[in-house]
Amino acid sequence: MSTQTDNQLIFELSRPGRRAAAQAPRALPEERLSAIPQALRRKQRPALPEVSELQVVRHYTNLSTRNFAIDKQFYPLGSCTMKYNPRGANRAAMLPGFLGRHPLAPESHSQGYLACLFELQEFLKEVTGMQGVSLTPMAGAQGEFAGVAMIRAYHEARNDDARTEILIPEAAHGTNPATAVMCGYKVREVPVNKEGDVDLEALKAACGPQTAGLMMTNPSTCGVFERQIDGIAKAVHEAGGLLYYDGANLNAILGKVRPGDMGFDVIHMNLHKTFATPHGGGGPGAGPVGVSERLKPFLPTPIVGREEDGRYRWLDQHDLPQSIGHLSAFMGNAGVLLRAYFYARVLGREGMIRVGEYSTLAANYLLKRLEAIGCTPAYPARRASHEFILTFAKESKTLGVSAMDIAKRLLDYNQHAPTTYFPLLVPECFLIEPTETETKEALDEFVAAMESILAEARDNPELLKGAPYSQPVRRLDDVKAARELDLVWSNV
Amino acid sequence: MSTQTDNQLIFELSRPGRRAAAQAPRALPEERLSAIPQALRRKQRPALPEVSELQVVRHYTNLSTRNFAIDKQFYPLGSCTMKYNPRGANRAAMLPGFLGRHPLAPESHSQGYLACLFELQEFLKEVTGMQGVSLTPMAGAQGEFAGVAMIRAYHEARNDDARTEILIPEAAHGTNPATAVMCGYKVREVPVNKEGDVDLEALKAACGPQTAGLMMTNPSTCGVFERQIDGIAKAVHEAGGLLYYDGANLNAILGKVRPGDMGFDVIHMNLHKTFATPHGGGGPGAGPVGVSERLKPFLPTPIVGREEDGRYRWLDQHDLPQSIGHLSAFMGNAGVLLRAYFYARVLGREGMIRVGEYSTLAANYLLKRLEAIGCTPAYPARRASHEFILTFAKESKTLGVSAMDIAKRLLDYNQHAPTTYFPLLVPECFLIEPTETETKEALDEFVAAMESILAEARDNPELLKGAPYSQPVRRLDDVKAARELDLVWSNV
Amino acid sequence: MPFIPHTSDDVQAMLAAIGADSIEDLFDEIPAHLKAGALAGLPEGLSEMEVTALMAARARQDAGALCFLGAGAYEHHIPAAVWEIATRGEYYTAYTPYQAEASQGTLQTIYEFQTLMARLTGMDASNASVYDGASGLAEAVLMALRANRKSKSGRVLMPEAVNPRYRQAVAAICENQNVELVSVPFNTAEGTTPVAALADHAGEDFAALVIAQPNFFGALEDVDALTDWAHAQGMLVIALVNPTALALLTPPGEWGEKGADIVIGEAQPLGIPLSSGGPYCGFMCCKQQHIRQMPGRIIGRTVDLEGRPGFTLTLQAREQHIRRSKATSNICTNQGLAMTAATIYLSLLGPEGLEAVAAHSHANTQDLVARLSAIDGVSLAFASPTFHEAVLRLPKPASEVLPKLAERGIIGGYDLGLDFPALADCVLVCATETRIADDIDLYATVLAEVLA
Amino acid sequence: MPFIPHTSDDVQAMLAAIGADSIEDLFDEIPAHLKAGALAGLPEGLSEMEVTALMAARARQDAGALCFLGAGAYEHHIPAAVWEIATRGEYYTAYTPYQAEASQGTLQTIYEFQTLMARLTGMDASNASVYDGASGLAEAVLMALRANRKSKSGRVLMPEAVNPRYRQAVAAICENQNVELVSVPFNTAEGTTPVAALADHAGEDFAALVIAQPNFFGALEDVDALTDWAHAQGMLVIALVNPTALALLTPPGEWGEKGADIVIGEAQPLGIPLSSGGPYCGFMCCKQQHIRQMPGRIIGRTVDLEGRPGFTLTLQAREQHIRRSKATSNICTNQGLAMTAATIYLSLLGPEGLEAVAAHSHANTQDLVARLSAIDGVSLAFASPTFHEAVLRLPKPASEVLPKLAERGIIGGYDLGLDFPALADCVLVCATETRIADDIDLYATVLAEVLA
Ligand SMILES: Cc1ncc(COP(=O)(O)O)c(C=O)c1O
Ligand SMILES: Cc1ncc(COP(=O)(O)O)c(C=O)c1O
Repeated sequence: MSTQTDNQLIFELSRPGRRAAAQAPRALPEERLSAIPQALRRKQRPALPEVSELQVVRHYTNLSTRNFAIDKQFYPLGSCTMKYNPRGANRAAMLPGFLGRHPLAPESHSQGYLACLFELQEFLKEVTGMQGVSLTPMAGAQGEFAGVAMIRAYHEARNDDARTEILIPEAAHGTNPATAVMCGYKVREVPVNKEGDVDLEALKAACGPQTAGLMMTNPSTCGVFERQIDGIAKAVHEAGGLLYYDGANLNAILGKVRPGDMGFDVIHMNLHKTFATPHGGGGPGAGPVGVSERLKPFLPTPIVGREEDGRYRWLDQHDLPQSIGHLSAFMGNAGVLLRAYFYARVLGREGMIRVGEYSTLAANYLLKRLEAIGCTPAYPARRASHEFILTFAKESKTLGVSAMDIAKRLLDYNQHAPTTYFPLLVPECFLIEPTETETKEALDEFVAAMESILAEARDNPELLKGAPYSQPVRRLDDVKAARELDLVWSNV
Repeated sequence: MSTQTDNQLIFELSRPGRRAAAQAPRALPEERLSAIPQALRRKQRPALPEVSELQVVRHYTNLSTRNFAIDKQFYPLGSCTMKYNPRGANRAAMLPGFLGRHPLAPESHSQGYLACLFELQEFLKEVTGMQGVSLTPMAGAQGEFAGVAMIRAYHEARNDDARTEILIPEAAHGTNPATAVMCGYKVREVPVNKEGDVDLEALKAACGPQTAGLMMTNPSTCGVFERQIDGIAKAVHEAGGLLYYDGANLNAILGKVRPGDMGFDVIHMNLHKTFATPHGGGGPGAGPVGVSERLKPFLPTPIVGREEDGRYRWLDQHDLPQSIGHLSAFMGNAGVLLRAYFYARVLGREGMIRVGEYSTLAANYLLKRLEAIGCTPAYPARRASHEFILTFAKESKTLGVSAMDIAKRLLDYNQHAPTTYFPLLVPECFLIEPTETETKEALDEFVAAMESILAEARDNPELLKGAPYSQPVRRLDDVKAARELDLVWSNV
Repeated sequence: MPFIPHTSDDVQAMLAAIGADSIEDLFDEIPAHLKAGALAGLPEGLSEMEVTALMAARARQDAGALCFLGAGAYEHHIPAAVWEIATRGEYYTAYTPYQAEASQGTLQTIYEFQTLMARLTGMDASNASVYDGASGLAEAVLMALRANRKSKSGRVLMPEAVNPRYRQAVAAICENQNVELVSVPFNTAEGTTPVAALADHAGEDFAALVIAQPNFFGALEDVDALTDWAHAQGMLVIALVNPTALALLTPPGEWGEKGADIVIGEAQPLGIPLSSGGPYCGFMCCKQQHIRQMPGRIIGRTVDLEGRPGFTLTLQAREQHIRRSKATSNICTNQGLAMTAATIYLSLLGPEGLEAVAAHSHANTQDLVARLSAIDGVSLAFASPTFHEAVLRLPKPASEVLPKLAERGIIGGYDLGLDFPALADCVLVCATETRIADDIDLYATVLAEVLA
Repeated sequence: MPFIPHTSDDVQAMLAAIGADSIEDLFDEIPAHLKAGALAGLPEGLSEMEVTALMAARARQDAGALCFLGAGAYEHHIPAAVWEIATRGEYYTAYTPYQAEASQGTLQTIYEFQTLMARLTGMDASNASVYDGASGLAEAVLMALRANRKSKSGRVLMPEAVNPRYRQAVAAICENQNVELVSVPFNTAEGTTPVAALADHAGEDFAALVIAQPNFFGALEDVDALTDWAHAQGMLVIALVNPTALALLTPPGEWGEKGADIVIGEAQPLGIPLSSGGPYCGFMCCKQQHIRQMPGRIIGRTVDLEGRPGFTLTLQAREQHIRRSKATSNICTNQGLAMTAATIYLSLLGPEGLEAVAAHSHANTQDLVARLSAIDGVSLAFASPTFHEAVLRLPKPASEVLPKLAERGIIGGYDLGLDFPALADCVLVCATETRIADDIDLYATVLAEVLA
């Protein structure tokens, strides 16, 4: 009944000669372009849409409403820390003085911005227990890259060049092995035991002169705290390797345990998780790296330094000749860093500690409530960290209902689905992370939805397989998407 | 299936002790309040909601989605000019320098703002053909008030105090008679003929020494241009009355005919219609008044004047001792005026003329298309202005389907309903105003929806009576709302 | 053609459907001699970029001063969420909610606003906003005249300690209906309106007494005594209040024995920017028995065909679009978006937060007064307790001092000489929670220099 | 507790459900000696008001200069609608669209972005963004190494006229995989990379040649000749382009006989603010045959259970979350919101609008160069045609001149001596459509004074 335009593409709205005229500068006489050789000129205008301003506003406003978002729904995606993104951070980062600053503006015209960044560096050192921080990586994965590249640079600087392997627990996030390979390493997976801890004996066996380092997160992606962290650190360090901390799960321990104190040599943080900057439907993020003393010379540039007289300046290759270098054209996702700075200032010391506490409280509460209605925890003997894993292996076997079916059905209850099928080692799993910013009522509603869905799964499993029913589209055909690639619109 | 929270009231989300803590200043020790006598202190805190920041953001974000809006739908409300509200105007009016300016800031700190207002005054004079403008009225109705108060002040200044009546065509908007009464006048209605023109003979008969003035709009709320405007003006003026122009329909004639040239003595403009400022779900608007030479001394204050040296200053009671005075605490809806200024500057001379042209084109096109699918125009022999009237008297009689039923059913087609049952003199009517900013495709979609609904009306009239079906609520019980008043929430 | 989507093909097709040769033909019913010329007085159109640059330069011109003005408009912190949500297209570009089913967002928001204002003021009902506090006071006066059936005089008692700009607006709006506003002087030592000042009028016929709390001088009136006196005289009480102050002060619904009858105020302090004076948002509340005399839009909760709760315009028989010349007011468009902002603001602040804002504003003003009156020749003009404004007497006319402060980037307050010749050496100053200690220090330093 | 909603009742109820006595108990699996201390190095928390005031003061500190810097980041007019829509909660606070049915808004937006970029570049396919242009060039180099199956050398030809910051990032990212970047000098008279400069490498094994259009000096390369040469040598062509320039210049898909193979660029000029360097948005396009070597997210159009069209992540077997160590890249989070902004921007500008922006930028730069090189001792350094940047030779080292301009509020350009010792007296200047005649006049006046 709703009209055709609903999900038309912007290209379908186009009509030759239509324009959003207020946005276009006046056309110039062709002779003002005479300096550009005709041979280099485009023959035909690109087929961008020709639409009015109202059409654009209406199209993208309506499109946006076809999204779930933290601002609208509970969004308990495990490992993603979908907490409230303060609107105040957005306003502060969008101040004209910040938005208009050219990245290469002279330091004389950058002291305000540099002051924020310098302080953010200091705050991150303090909460992680590391000795140096560079804010430049543009997402978690680039932070990982920077971290592993520093490990490599460290070994190379010591001419310790037999180290060709990075150890990674099998539960790790996909970016970990992908990063190791991008840094020229081979990946060796380390098994995880039934309780979600690393198999320490296997790890010890894997360590050796070929070991460049170990990448892990703690609490791990199993949603539990790795209790043998001391033993792990010892094993790796004794083999001459370094310890990398994937900070995606930092939210769980913020203010409670510091990676630096656990023996990690290098860490990246996902500010778009722990520091509440928005995900924007896929990005941008920011993945600052922190390092122990011995890795400081290798930090990626630029970094903000403070002079004796209190003035701030960029530290670059001149100051850090051993740096792994520049990872972007300028210095990373400044606007994200400013949002994180805002958040850090509002939280302050006490607030940071509360993040770890209340995110852990919420996860353990939700776990217990879900267990009580019949869900199966993957690690029933363990405390949850800020997230936890359920497995629907039983439901899958007995009812033919998969974790994906349950996930899709949750959308009909106006609940975003948790992360599904990750980590890979737990079959038919949900990784659930409620965060500290959701009310108890929101958690209870999720439990109620799950309870209702489990009943549906018993009474009418077909219902779940057809889900969702309430969204703009029913379940999508991923196989067709990959087989019959349709990646750009063609009018024909 | 969707969760309970969907339309809970903000009060229902409240829990004792919950806070959006980042928004509250630190609590002060009670002694800092000791200067306030205890007897004047509130005994109990007001029962405002106690909710978290995320809850507020989520609640009002979700609530907002339960609205139709120009940014999402075609919204052809007659007499309301629901055209595109440029986003650039919002950004310009929200510039920190404008937002932060105190209304009583000294002129030395107000030259930027005053320059915009002065120019807006000049622009409005030019497009209306009037000799003086005051921007201060805060909506159309307050502009009407100012206009009629000036008429009164004019007669009083001439000691012409037998004039006790305002003439108003029966098709007029409700604010016209209400305003006349607020200004201490009696209202005398003037009939409108079958072609939508004022009954000139009746008007002449009604004119006399008791006539203070006539309020009308042209094109009228019948959606047609009043062809006898010269005769009307002559009749009223000869009786010693003044002519008031309700500028709600200015969009139709912008750049084509000027009220000043038609003989009007005073006019208000709805900037929230003709000048594209947003309606905000009911306001704010701005209703500047323009006057002919003889009413200039009576304009409401303040007005912006320009000194010889180019500096701007406020003109107030000192400068205009005969002014009808101040209509608000400061000078009206500044932020709306700045948006209108933005719009006027973007449009410029040519753009203003195009508004009248293309809004008229759209209305006449839509009228013809609707006529072709079987709709009944109220004034089939007439050109449409920027709007036109359909009557469903026939459908009502033969099918038992009312204009309201059709209106509600349109919502299911994702089309906002036109204005219904106004003007009162046309039975079962729609007043339809498409505006110049909607595409031909949007108009065609509306026609398609109407065609489909007319078919439904014939085949299944009950369907229409139950409409809408696609909205957050079905049709609401207005009678119960008025009988069992529930105007504020009580938790008990 | 900015904002107009029609291509020349569209225009041809549309004209063909109409059966017209040109757009000009569509204006053929207009007498030729009335056609407008070229609008030569208007400039050429500009692009969004050009107009934005022009307006940005002008906005910058006016920015940057440190402001201690209140006098009816107050700079409070506005949470970023307020306007980021209020300017969502769904709120920003919707019309008045005439089609209730397609406007539940706006309607529920208004219902929540009505509830918030009723709770803050201690009254039974609220409308959906009037234009601003000043014009709203005029509406309140007219409402009182309708509601007080016993009074025939058309007279209302209006203390001089009520904001003079409000008094002017009330006069401009009400005098057309022959309403008489009778002044009540203030006590020049206290800056308040004691019951004694009303004694002369005992036994006379007035429809209502206006009580401002705090009054224009920031001073706190003895509202209980004033209310009881008015009620004893058969007058209604119109309370004019600052909504922030209500977090600390007795709500009008609890004034005296029976409480105020009508409450009016300016919601600007609740999340609405100074913005040169508007759009602001008048709020208006009343006792249940007067609800049918209330002007403006009112939203009611009802049910739909399936019995689900929903919201709709109600009591429309008071409004101009139904009752025309018999309406309670001509108001149609109101201040919807500003009302939305106030609703979000109050939800974010909550009872404790609003109290903290009020307390900081009070305390900062106390500090400001202490710092400034420590300067030679500067003193507090009135003895009464105040909320977040106060009157300081200077050793020179305010009209000499304030421009010198302005030159040095400080907007030092309101020159009371503009309205009260006897107070020509007085300024009304204000410090909300946004004027922190450093700001106050700076003002004190500069004022001392300017007066030296 | 900012952002945490739990009341003490909530906490008690939650602990009871868990069966724990205190929140601290929940951390009982953590070895005691690892517990953190008080975080003494962090400041106390502040309110939104306080942090906003602090950051606003800092932002003001950096504002106000007139900037003629380009060098990879360009100030264009950004229509207000772009960010008012992009920051709607639905776009701003959604995650990566892993649940396709609940993310059609983001997914369709990406599909439209992919189409826009493919059309602008003349290529077959696009991804959903990479971090920025520089890191994206590194990804393009790695992609070319995978895609060019015939080449075994791990070597890529990298002209010196490519933005030195891009070259640095490519080196930092690629050298871990032993990629060798072989420099190609530029012609010092022309500021371009002629085919002649490549002649030495004819017959050698390179996986790809990078061609920047315009190059870092703003100069226009002979892209057809370069492309054909590279293809003749069995190399792939990586085009590094400015998206605004593509409104005027031959799209990479049409370079030479066969067109470029991979296109990379920085989408920042398309509606993304300067914002100190980020978030920006790398865009990446390729020919159909290389699509499976593309890094990053890609959206495909498909159908749902009922046959309705819809959008979903596709070709995920290239990505880390599926393929882990065998993925084409480790990229996960990308620049989604900036991509959304670019999509809205291109829709608003349309083909004519983007062309006009490009034309004005070119023309203003021409004017700027003419005005500045009329000053004694100032001259154009290179003879080649340029797009919207150009190199001026000064009579003094740029490192002396630029700070003096900055003192007078003009950020005069990029000091090429930082990267090219031979160009220490050269500045790279830029004027987009936002630098109007008055701005250019002011620069010329001030530069003349500074050099006098
Ligand atoms: C455990 C873990 N590591 C690393 C990453 C990668 O971070 P990003 O997506 O910011 O590149 C993620 C994000 O999903 C993650 O969950
Ligand atoms: C014809 C006419 N006159 C007057 C008005 C009143 O304008 P406002 O709502 O701005 O007070 C309107 C608005 O609906 C109208 O349509």
